[in-house]
Amino acid sequence: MTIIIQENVFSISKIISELSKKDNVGAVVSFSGYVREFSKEKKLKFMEIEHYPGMTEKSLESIEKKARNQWDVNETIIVHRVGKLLPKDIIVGVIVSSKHRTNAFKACEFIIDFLKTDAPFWKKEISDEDKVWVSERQEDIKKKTNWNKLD
Amino acid sequence: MTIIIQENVFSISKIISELSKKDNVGAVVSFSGYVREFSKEKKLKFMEIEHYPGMTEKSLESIEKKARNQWDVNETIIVHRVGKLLPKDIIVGVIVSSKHRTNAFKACEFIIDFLKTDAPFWKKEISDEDKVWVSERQEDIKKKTNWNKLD
Amino acid sequence: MNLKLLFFASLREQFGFSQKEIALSRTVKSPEEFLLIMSKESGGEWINLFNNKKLYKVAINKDLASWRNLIVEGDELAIFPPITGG
Amino acid sequence: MNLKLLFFASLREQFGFSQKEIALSRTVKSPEEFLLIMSKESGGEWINLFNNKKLYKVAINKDLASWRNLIVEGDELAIFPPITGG
Repeated sequence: MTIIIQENVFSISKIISELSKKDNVGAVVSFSGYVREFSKEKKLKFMEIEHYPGMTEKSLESIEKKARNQWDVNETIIVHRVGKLLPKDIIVGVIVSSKHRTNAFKACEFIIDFLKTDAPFWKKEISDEDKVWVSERQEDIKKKTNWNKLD
Repeated sequence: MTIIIQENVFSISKIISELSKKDNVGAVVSFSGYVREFSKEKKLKFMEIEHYPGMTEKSLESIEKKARNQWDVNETIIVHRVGKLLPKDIIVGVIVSSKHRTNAFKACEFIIDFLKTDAPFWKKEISDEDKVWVSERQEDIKKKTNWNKLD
Repeated sequence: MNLKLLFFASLREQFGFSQKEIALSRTVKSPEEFLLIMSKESGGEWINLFNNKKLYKVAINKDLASWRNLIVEGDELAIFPPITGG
Repeated sequence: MNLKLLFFASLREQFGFSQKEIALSRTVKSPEEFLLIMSKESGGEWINLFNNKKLYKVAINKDLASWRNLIVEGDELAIFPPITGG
């Protein structure tokens, strides 16, 4: 398990290629999230991401552990950026390697779904018109609830 | 939709980064499959992948269309290698971009699951002991059946 | 009773600080009771926050908690709007 | 009746060819009937294949099909073991 919170941009590619070179890897699944240029018809100038240092790492470690308890995975890497981000910038990467693909798919989707609701990050969107804190997506809460049903 | 069958190695990274730069992309999910060093306790020397030219493309196009009918995705890229591959080499990449992450996850997993059972590729594993054509995994058939139940 | 209080995102902006050591004149047993005391003693934004606490989340010592979870001397209390990372 | 026949993987190795134009002395209606005729006329490996056809897959004109699907003059018939790509 590797958890990285940083301001700088990072390369999903390098992570995938490093994971794939380790022993006994049959599958790597990666999720990467990007800043979209439009939010509710408003053209974004930039985004600011704030987090709660310490709790972020603690919550991501606990999410990772829950994933690992359910699916047989080799390695997991979670990288999340904070600070000022521009449209099309990468925000987050979740990369999971495993022997067989289904475990990597499930663990990767589980981690990003719980990151969305339980890891303390907050996004602020700055456009020409206004600056607004992003509000939670009902869809995200529903997805988390669906995983809990499977437990 | 892009479908590529080739002998040469390819870079998942480059594809992800290209997809992420297009408009309106919030999420990219990638699956990459690799040659494992061991198969049933035998150390692999190399693998040979054979395919049915023409049918491969036709079946992948049909799988991609089915995925697109079910989930709102932006772009899909499927790359599969044929010929001689060494342990740890990349075999296949499925990369899907979308506005929201769930669609990319579902479409990517659907495509690789159906590729495994419906796209005409065959693997032969060459070790010091023998040369054997890989036999189908019951797990793969089960996964395909599970998708069909959801239809 | 001493607590460390943290605000994030919109609450940080509203209250004008991100963290503060709080010395309460009495002991409180839960984040909810903490807000009640603060709204009685300091008023203003605190009354608002107490009344709208369902719109916010609370963490005790960096774990998500509920408004009625137990808090003790020295705890780190964080209050923030719903999480929107990823 | 003329058919284009393709074999892949283990079948290609067993039969020693990957594709062949086949001119049948009579018309067949399905891949199953094709195998039956071949096993009667050519014997050997064909008998084996006919008897074990449940272990193999068939495609007609590059679409997965069943052993009883209709085939017509000029069709491309491919026979192969289960797919193991990805």
